[in-house]
Order: sequence, then C-alpha cells, then structure tokens
Amino acid sequence: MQDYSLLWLIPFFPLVGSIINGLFGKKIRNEALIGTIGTAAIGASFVVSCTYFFKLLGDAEKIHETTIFGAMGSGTWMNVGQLQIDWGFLLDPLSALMIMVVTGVGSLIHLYSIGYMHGEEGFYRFFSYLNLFCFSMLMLVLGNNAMVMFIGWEGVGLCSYLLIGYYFEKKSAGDAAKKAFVVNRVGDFGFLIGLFLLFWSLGQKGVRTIRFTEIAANAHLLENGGTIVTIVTLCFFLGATGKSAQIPLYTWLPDAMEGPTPVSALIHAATMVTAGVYMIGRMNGLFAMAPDTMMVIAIVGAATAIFAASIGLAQNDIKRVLAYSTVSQLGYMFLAMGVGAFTAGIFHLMTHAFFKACLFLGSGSVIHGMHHAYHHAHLHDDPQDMRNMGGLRKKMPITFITFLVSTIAIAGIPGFSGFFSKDEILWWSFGSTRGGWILWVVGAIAAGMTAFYMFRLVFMTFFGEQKTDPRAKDHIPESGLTITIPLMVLGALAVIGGYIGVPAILGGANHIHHFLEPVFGQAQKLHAIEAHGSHATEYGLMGISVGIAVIGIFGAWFMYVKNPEMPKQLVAKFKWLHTAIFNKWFVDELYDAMFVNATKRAGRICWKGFDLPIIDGIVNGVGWLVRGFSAALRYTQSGQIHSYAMAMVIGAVIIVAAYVL
Amino acid sequence: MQVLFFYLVAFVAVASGLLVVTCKSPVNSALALVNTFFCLAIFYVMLHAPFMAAIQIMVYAGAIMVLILFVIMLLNLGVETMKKTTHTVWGIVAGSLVMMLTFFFIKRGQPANISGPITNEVVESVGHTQLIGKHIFVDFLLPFEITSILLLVAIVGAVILAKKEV
Amino acid sequence: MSEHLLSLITFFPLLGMIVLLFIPRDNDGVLKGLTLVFTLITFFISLPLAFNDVFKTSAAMQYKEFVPWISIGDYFQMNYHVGIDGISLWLVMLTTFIMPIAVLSTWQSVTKNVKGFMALLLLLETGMLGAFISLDLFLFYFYWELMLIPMYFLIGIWGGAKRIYSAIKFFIYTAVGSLLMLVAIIFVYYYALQSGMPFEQGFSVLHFYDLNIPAETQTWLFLAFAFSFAIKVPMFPVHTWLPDAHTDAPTAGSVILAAILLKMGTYGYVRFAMPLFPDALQMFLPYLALLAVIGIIYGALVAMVQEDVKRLVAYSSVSHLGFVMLGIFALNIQGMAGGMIQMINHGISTGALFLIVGFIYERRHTRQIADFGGLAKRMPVFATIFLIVTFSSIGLPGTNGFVGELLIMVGAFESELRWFTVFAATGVIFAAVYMLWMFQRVMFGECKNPANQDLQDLTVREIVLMLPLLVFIFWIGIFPNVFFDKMNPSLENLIDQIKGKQQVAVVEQVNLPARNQD
Amino acid sequence: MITVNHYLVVSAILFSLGTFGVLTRRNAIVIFMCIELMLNAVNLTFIALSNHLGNMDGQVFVFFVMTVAAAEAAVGLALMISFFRNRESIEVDDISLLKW
Repeated sequence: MQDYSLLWLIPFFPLVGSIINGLFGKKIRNEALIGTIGTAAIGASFVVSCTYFFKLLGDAEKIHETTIFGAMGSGTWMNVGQLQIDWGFLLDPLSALMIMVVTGVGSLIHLYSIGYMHGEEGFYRFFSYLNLFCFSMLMLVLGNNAMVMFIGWEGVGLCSYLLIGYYFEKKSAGDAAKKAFVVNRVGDFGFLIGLFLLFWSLGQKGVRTIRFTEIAANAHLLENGGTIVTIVTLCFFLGATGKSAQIPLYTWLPDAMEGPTPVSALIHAATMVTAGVYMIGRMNGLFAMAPDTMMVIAIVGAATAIFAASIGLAQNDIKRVLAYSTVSQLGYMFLAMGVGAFTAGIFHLMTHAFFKACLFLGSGSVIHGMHHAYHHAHLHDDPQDMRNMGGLRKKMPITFITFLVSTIAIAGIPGFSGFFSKDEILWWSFGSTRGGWILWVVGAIAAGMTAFYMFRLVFMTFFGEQKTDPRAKDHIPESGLTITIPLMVLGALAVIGGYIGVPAILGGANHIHHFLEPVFGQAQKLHAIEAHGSHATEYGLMGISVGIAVIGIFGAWFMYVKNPEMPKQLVAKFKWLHTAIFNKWFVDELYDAMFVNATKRAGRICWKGFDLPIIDGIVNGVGWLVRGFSAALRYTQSGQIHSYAMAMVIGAVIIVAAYVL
Repeated sequence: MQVLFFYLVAFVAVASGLLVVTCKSPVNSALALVNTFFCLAIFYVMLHAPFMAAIQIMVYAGAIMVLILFVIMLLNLGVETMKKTTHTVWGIVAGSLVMMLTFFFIKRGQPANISGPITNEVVESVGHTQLIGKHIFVDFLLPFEITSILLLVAIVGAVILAKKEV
Repeated sequence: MSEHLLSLITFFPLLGMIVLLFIPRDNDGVLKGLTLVFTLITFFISLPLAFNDVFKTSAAMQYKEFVPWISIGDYFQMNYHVGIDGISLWLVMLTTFIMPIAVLSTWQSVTKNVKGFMALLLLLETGMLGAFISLDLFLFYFYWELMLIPMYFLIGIWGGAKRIYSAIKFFIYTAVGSLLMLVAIIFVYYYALQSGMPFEQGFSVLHFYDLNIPAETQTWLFLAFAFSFAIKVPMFPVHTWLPDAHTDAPTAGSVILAAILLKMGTYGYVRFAMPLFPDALQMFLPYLALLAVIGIIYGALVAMVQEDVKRLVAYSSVSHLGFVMLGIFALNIQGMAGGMIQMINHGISTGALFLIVGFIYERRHTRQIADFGGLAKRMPVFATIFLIVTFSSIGLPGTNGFVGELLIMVGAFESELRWFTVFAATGVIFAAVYMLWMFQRVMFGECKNPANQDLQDLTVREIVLMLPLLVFIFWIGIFPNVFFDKMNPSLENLIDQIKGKQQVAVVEQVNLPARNQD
Repeated sequence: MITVNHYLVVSAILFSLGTFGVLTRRNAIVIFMCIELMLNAVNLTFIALSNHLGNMDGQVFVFFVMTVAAAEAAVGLALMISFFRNRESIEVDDISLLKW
C-alpha cells in the first residue's frame, strides 16, 4: 500500500506549473522558459505516471487507494456528520490507463503549443490554463471518491471555459466559452442529483460513502434493475452527456473550436470529453445493474454517432469537421458502454485520443501554415476554411503523412488502431446481451460516414489543386520541430496503439482486456456475448464494416478528387437536405428558442412582470395608502399654536374627566 | 374678619387675573399679573408659609416680572389687535370646561382629615424658613442640586439664543 | 481578560467611534486611518476566539458574561448576557474580518462627511457583533435595532441616486418585521416567567430553550419570528428591499449589508426561531423550504436579466441565501453545516463582488453592464480577481461556494426536502448562466466604449483588500474542515434539541387520548 | 372659617383664566404671562394642601416650580427676542411653521 503513496504527485506537478506560470508568467516574459515550465510540469507527471503504471503491471494487487498524505483516513477534505470526503486517490488499471493517456498526450500537446502559440500575447496565460487543465483532468481520473472526481469534473469545465474563451476579444469565443460551461453545468446538475440519490439510498441501507470502491462493493444492496438504480444511473448519464457532448447536450463542442487548436486537441478530443465515458466505466458496477439505463446509453450513443457524422458531412471549417467527428466517436464509446463493452469503450477512448489528437494537431499545423501565409500576404481570409486549401501535401509533408495515417485509423482500416477498437465495439453492439442488429447497422453506417467525411477533409486539404489565394500560395511553410515531433509521435501511436487490444479471433492476446479485467470483469460478464457469437458471424461483420468504410473512402475520392464538380451538383439537387445538414439540423436554433430565450423571457417576466409591479407594488402601495391617510390628516396640523394648545387642553380635559367620572 | 379679608384678596386676585388675559397692552397685563402675585403672596402668609410668600414676591414679582417688562419695553411692543376670532369662543369653551372640571373635582373630593407633623404650631415654634431649609437640604438634596444644573443650562441656553449671531 | 473578551471585542469599535468624535472633521486621512486601526485591532483581539479549540468538543456557550442590566421592579429583568458557541463563532469572525476590508474600500470613494461615515461604520460593527453574541433576547433585539440606524444613514446620506427611497424602504421593511418579533419576545418572556423560569435570568434564550410552549401558541410566535428574520434574510416574497438598498448603498455599505447584515436573518432562524418553536417549525417547514427554493430559482432568473451589475449581484444574493435557508431547514448536520458555511461563503464571495463593482464604479461612475465590455484587456489583474470571485459565486469545486452548496444539497436530500433539492440544484445551473453572462458582457469582447479605453488596473490598495478574501475563497474551498470542526458540536447539539422536542410533542399527542379515557 | 376649599376654588378660577388667556391671546409674551398665572394657581393649590395636610413636601415642590418658571422665563424670553429679531413680531400667528 505504501508504495503508491506518492500518487498525489501526478496532479501536483501541473498544479505547481500552473501556479508558477499564472502568477509569475507575466514577469518572466521569456516564452521558452514559460513553455519549458509548463511542459516540464506535465512531463514530470508523465514520468511518475509511467512509474506507477509499470509498477501496477507487475503488481498482483490491482486496486490501490491512497490519500494526499499517504495513509487512508488522513487528508480529509470535509467531515460533516456521516459524510466524510477525503482527498483520496485511486489507482487501478482503468485510472492507470487514463493517466498514461492524459499525461502522455498532454505532454505532447504542451510541447506542440510552444511552437503553435508562439508570439501570442497571453502565452503565459495559455500555459497556466493548460497545466491547470491537466491538474483537473488528473484529479478527475485519480479521485477515489465521487467528490474528488467532481472537483476534476468541474475543474476541466472551468479550464475548458478559460481556454475556449482564450481569444476573449472575439464575441463568438466568449459565447462559446459560456455555452460550454453552462451546458456542462446542466450535466453537472445530473451528476450531483445522481450522487445525492446514491448517497441517500445507500445510506438507507446503512452504507454512507461516496468512495468508488465502497460503492462498487455495496451496490448489491440496492435492488437490481430497480427504480433507484435506474434513476441514479440516468442522472449520472446526464452528467456524462454534458461533459462528453452527447445528445442532447452536444451543441457546445463544435462551438468550442473557438479555442486555440492545441486546446481542441487536448480538451475537446483526447481527454476532457472522454470524462463521461470514464465516469461510466468507473461506476460500471452500478450501471450494469440498470438495464434500462444501459439501453438508453446505447441508443443515445448510436444516435449521436450517426447524427453528428451526418452533420460532419457538409461542414467546411476544418476544425468543425473534426469536432463533429469527435462527437460521433464519443457516441461510439457510449454505444460500447451501453452494450456492456466497457473495455472496448475505454480501448476506443485510448485509440481515439491518439488519432484524434493527431488529427487536431495536424489541422492546427495546417491552420498555422495558412495563417502564416495569409499574414505574410496581409490577407484576412479564414485560415480554417477547407475551401481555401488543397494540394498541401507537398507543402507540408510531415503534417500530411501523420494526418493521413490518423485518418486511416479513424476510418477503421485494418491494421490501424481505430480498426481494432471500433470493430470490437461494433461486434459487441451486435452480439452482447444488450446489443442488437439495429445498433450494429447504425454504427456501421456511421462508420461509413466517418470514413467519407474524414477522407473528404483529407482530399480537400491535401489533394487536388491549391485553391489558396495566389498571393499567399507560396508562403505556406511546414511547421517547426515542436509541432512536428508531437505529430509524428501521435501518428505512430495511431498506428500501433491498437495492438494492445487485438482480439482473439485475429490471433491477438487482447492485453487491454486482461489488464482492465479487475475493473470491468464482473460487469462485463453480465453482458458477455452469447449465442450468436460464432466466428463466422464475427468475421462476416468485420468484413462488412471494413467494406462500408472502404466505400466511404472511395466515395470521398470519387466526389472530391475524381469529380470535383459533383458535390455542387449534389448540393443543388438535395438543397433542403444540404441546408439542414449544413446548419446542423437547426438544433442550436431550436435550443435557443426553447431554452435560452425562454429562460430569458421567464427572467424578464419575473422581474418586470412580478417583482416590480406586484411585490414592490404591494410594498409601495402600502406606503401610498399610509400617505393618503396622512394627506387627509395633515390638515389638522395648521401650524397655529393655538390650535395645538386647544387640542392639548381638550385632550387633558378628556383624560382627566375620564379619570374622575 | 379673616373671611372677609380672604374674599377681598380673592376678588382682587381674580380680577387682576382677568385683566391679565383681557388687557390689550402687554404692559397692562404685566402690571395686573404683578398684582395677582401680590395677592397670592398674601394667601401664602395666611397659610402660614411666610418664606414662600417672600420668595413669591422676590422671584416672581421681583425677578421674573421685571424681566418680562424689560423684554416688552425692549421690543417696544404696541397694542395687540384683538381680533374677534373663533379663538375667543373656543378659549371660553375650553376655559369653562377646565373650570367646571376643577370645580367638580373640588366638590366631589372630601378634604382628608390627615394631620401631618407640620402643624401651624410647629411652624410657629420652629420657624418656617428653618423647616423649608431642612426639607430642601436634607430630603430633597439631589433634586435641589439637579435644579441648579437646570438653571445653569437655562442660562447658557438663554445666552446662546439671545446672542446676535447664532 | 478572557472572561471579558467578548465585551472587549464588541465595544472596541464603539470606543473607536467615541475617539473619532474628538477628531476635527476635516482630517479625512486621520479619520480613515484611525477607523482602519480600530477595526483591525478588533479583528486581532477576536482571533483568540477562532483559535480556541474548546469549540471542537463543546457545544456549550463559551466566554459567557452575565451582568444584570435593566430591571423594572418585578415586571422586567434584562441582562447583559453574552456568549458564543460554534454557530456564532464564525459569524463573529466574519464580521471582524470584513470590517477592515470595508473600511479600506472607502479610501477614495467616500469624500463627503468622512467623520460621520466612519463613526457610523464603527457603530454598525458594535451592533452587528452584539447581535451575534447576545444570549438575552432583549439584548439581541436591542442590537438588532441598533444595526438598523447606522445602515439607514449610510444608505440615506452616502448612497446613490434613489438613496432616500431605498433607505426608507430598507428601514420600514426591517422595522415592520422586528416589531412583530418584539411582541413575540415579550410574550415568550411572560410565558417563561409563568412557567417558573427564575426571574433574574431575564430574557435568557438558554432558558427559553427549555420551555414547552403549546403548539398553537408556538405557531403565532414562530410566524412573528420567522417573518422578521425572513425579511432580513431576505426570503422570496419579502426580498424587494434588497436590490434597492444594495444598488443605492455606498460600496462599503453594500459589502457589510451583504456580508453580515443578511446573515442576521439566517442566524436568527438558527439561534432563535427554530430551537424556540420546534413544533411550529415542523408545521411550517415545507412551506418555508418551498419559499427558499422559489427564492433560489426566482432570484437567479431575475438576476439574469438585470442591466445593473450591482442589482444583479443583489438578486444573486436572494438566490444564494435561498440555499442557506434550504440547508438550515434540512435539519440535519450536513445541511446545517452547509448552511452555516454558506453564510460565510456568501459573505466573502458576495462581499468581494460588491467590492469589485465598487472598483469599476469608482473608475467609470456607471454600473450599467452595457457601458462595459472588453475590460479584461485593460485590467488583467482585475479580470483575474473578478474571474476567481465569479467562479466562487458559481460554486466551482475548490472554491468556497462549492463546499457550502454541496453540503446543503446533500443535507437537504437526506431530509424530507428531497424533491425540493432537485429544483434547488437547477439554481446551480442558473448561477453559472447569470454570472458568466455578466462576466462576459463586462470583461470579454472588444473594448468599444472610448470611455473604457484608458481604465487603470487595480491599485495596490485594492489588491491588498481583495487578497484576504481570495485567500479565504480557496481556504474554505480546500480546507473547510477547519471550520466544520468547530461548528459541528454546536450544530449537532442544536439539531438534537430541535428534534428531541419535536419528538416529545409527538409522544404527548399520542398519549393524550389515552389519558382522556381514564 | 376659611377652609382649604376656598383656596382651591380661587386657584381653579385663576387656572382657568390662565388657560383661557393662553388659548386666546396672540402676543407671545402675554401667553407667557398667562402660563405664569397658571403656574401660580397650581402653586397656591400646593401650599394650601400642604398647610391642610401638615406636610412640607408641597411647599418644597413650589420651590422647584418657581425654579422651573425662572428657567423658563430666561429661555422663553431669549427665544422671543431672537424670534422678534428675525420676524419683527412676536405674534404667535406668525409662527406657523410647525406644520407639514
């Protein structure tokens, strides 16, 4: 137990980095130093994480809890009545995997940011926020109780707010930041209610705890599949939809692309948005007890996957395409969770972190180059619009290769990481006790769409003729080393990352499955693939899904390389469909009308329609009433002393008379 | 004899009181008031309170009335215009009310037959001034001292109020 | 020394006020400096209270003082009877802590009749401290009214455009409530005398706790108390004095009003209304909790559409204090402790918000949100501090607001108010909406208004006065146990007392028919 | 035989006269004198009853009444002077500011 007592160091380093950069960054001024501090902080965490990860690999005991001061029982945060909350950390295979992803990808993105953010006015601010984000994310992942997790949960929301609003002088950035935070808060509301309900209902059974291990151990006290468990898990799932951008709370994520690109890569692709998936994984025992919730999760996940993919088909902003792709891929993860494929979900989370981070960073590299070119030519075109790109593969070879590799990975071509994880999800969604062929079909179609729009992106950006303004055309450079090194590392991971989870059917050992066994084993067994789990079916499905992906790729090639005129014809033909997709199915407008404006109107009605006229009206009305009486009575106050004296005498006479008579 | 004398003095007192309230000129009123004070002083003597009679004359007739006269003359007040207003009617009504009430009081009350320690004989043998002095300086010492402060405050107040530039 | 510590703390500001009266009126610097010194010394001599570990173990009143004060024959006996327990301890500390900050905030904003302002501030401090430490109901009432007067003048003389209206509204609102309370106090006193309380104990609330007032009587008494305190809190339908008073009060006045005066109402519930009338409390609890929840949501909704920053913060107070009330009404340790800590949090966070509004008001002489925008670029330090305070008010984990709201909701969820909590929790969402929207409109965006172009960032003085608040925002957020440890015994005792008496009442009701049959 | 009632009746008449004067006269000094008249009426009552009851307290009280009257005279007359200085009049009808 004592061996793991330094876990707190992992979130501690980024916190220190954040504080140093936040307080003194303005004085330091030296970008290299600031960047080094930031990167070193998260790098140190990575080193510690590695140590613990490998220690855990070799340890027979897989679940370790510790608090900030080492021993359990110390390091209390709050202790009120029977509610005791510690600054506790939990290291088990799940969190170990997560910290590796967070610190690893995090370190690379920090490194990348040094180059990408070069020359920005708020350089120190950026690194401070980024470190703070890593701190929060690590708290989220490592927390051994729901409250410490919630600190991280809200903390990443805060950092997301700060980083989306990094270019706060742009109104759209401020709006997007606020939207992200508020939508997340809606989710947090669900999380909190779920937590309270859980705490209370467990408390009824005599267990008052919010520690994950104890919740898992005592979950059986609750009625299996009962109302309470269902409501609790549904509430938690609401929290997850907020953080992980699922229907109905996904709208903030595409807007969040207002932030700098490294932020999109780290927060809105690799780590924060997967928090919801992680949380469901963390409470898998509870979720496994609520089949209804599982069904909801699976349906929402599948729906999100295909819905977001459909929007992604028609976007022209390079980052927005990636954003919708992220939403879609997160949908996959939830689909996995919903059908009980917890390991597959986490596996996809990991591979997605690699290839999507790589994609975002690659797009960042492109934007960086475009921006540089435009800046050079004094143009103000949108550096993120794919319609202005094309043919960049020669200008930016490293970016292109890594980008291509990641795109292949996300499209699910065998041999690349995305294939293994996505295929496992699809297989489970077809075959598990909670699965069904409809889920599989939806997932497969979404996979095809993904392949299509991702390759559309690649073709529009890197292939064909260059459509950039001629004045800027020749000034697009390949990015520097701090940008390309992370790209290459992530590109490599996007290729090989999948091999830790090669399924048995393809002759793999499925390491990740065994590694996560202590966490998911029990819950996963409930949903194990039964009857239709024959090898033939599995091969067949695998083949079909790969086939769909290839069709998607081919379609993209056909439309954007072979016949560049074809998209326009299609758009003209299916105008209403394109309009709907291009405008994201008008969901934002719907939400604005339904919630935002309605709330504002309610506020205005409460204020101008109730507070001022009615409550204040009554108060002031009483005042006016008194005044009215006084106005009548004040004529007795003539100011003539005689009348006062007279009144006095008469009064005295009456009093004395009353006394005497 | 004594009764007759009493009625005479009482008549003068009431008559001068009436003059006080009816005279048009304030100076006349003031002189009538002095007259009333003298009559009251006579009553005090008849009531075996010679010391009170003395200070009645000295303080009231001597000091206060002189002060009032000074002010009247200082301000050079003319004759008041006696307007017949509702005031007078109300004044008569209220005055008679007060009088009726007090008469009723007197009529209804039976004079108590308590005889305290200070009988007329005691007053004559010990001396009125000594008795008063003993009471004031022994039983009522604190109120007496407070009164002195009251007077001090009144002096300060009067000075400040009457000063030219406030 | 230590046995008179409370009196020393209470009357030290009064001494300061008397000293101030001897300083000629033109020496603004000296007057302000002296006031600061006096409030600081008050704070320092109150520190031993906070460091006293006796509160961790004992629920009893500490530092008690008992001196007979006014007695009218056999009719009335009022004592100077003071003492603190874990409940009032932190409120006393909050008061002594906020006062120097409030004084420091006036450094440049108050120029008119500084002497009067400072004297009133000191008098106000004595009033507030006295109210928190009083154990004699009559003494409490005395201080309760004493606070009203300086505040009335602070708003009415140094206030904004509609200051007279606001001051009178504030005064009458509060006075109406407190008169009802006075009647109830006197009733309780005579009831206590009749039921055999020793005469020389006066209005001692400790003795009143042991009374067994019949439930019907309790109803009216409780309503009188509850109404009076509800106005001060302020709870939902009687809150409209607050936005006006806040908007028109000078910065220091707003800070004190929000940070401390409002706590008087919630403290009144905890100390007087609830333990004195437990049966009536049981009866009215759902309705009061409903009002609290309505307050949370309603305050938030109205805050959202305000155009004046200060008014927005004022309505947010309505929302936050709804949380406090909900926590207190949960009647369990989590809710109570949450409510108590939320009182402190609200004092710190909202106090800080009012200071912040004061800062920009001093610079621009406007509080309309529309007049601002893009300030973050001009005033980076200000932006950072504002951001922290905003998130503290929203209740971000790691800041103080979260600890309070979390415990309140946990507590309320554990009690019968479960379904209220669900609605109350939406307040958490709305808080984010209105605070962030305001923050965005003031700080983000382009700096378009030319008047905002050359705004100065915070001065050293302003940073210094914000710093302690920021420290506590994080301190309470990260180490709240320091506070809970000393609060819990008293709160547990209080809850036992209320619940115990409620139980007795139930038992008696059950036994009554049985007795009748005999 | 002169009883205490005789004195009381005289006192009552004087008091009523004073009241009447206060209520009807408009010259502030005359009003003031009427008040003195009322005070004296009361003084007479005090002394008469003191004599009747054989108790000295009433006379001591008269003593205090006189002191108050003196103080009142000093302040009251000062007030009148200052009022006259401002208004060139001491008619109470001119002092009608004591109203809304």
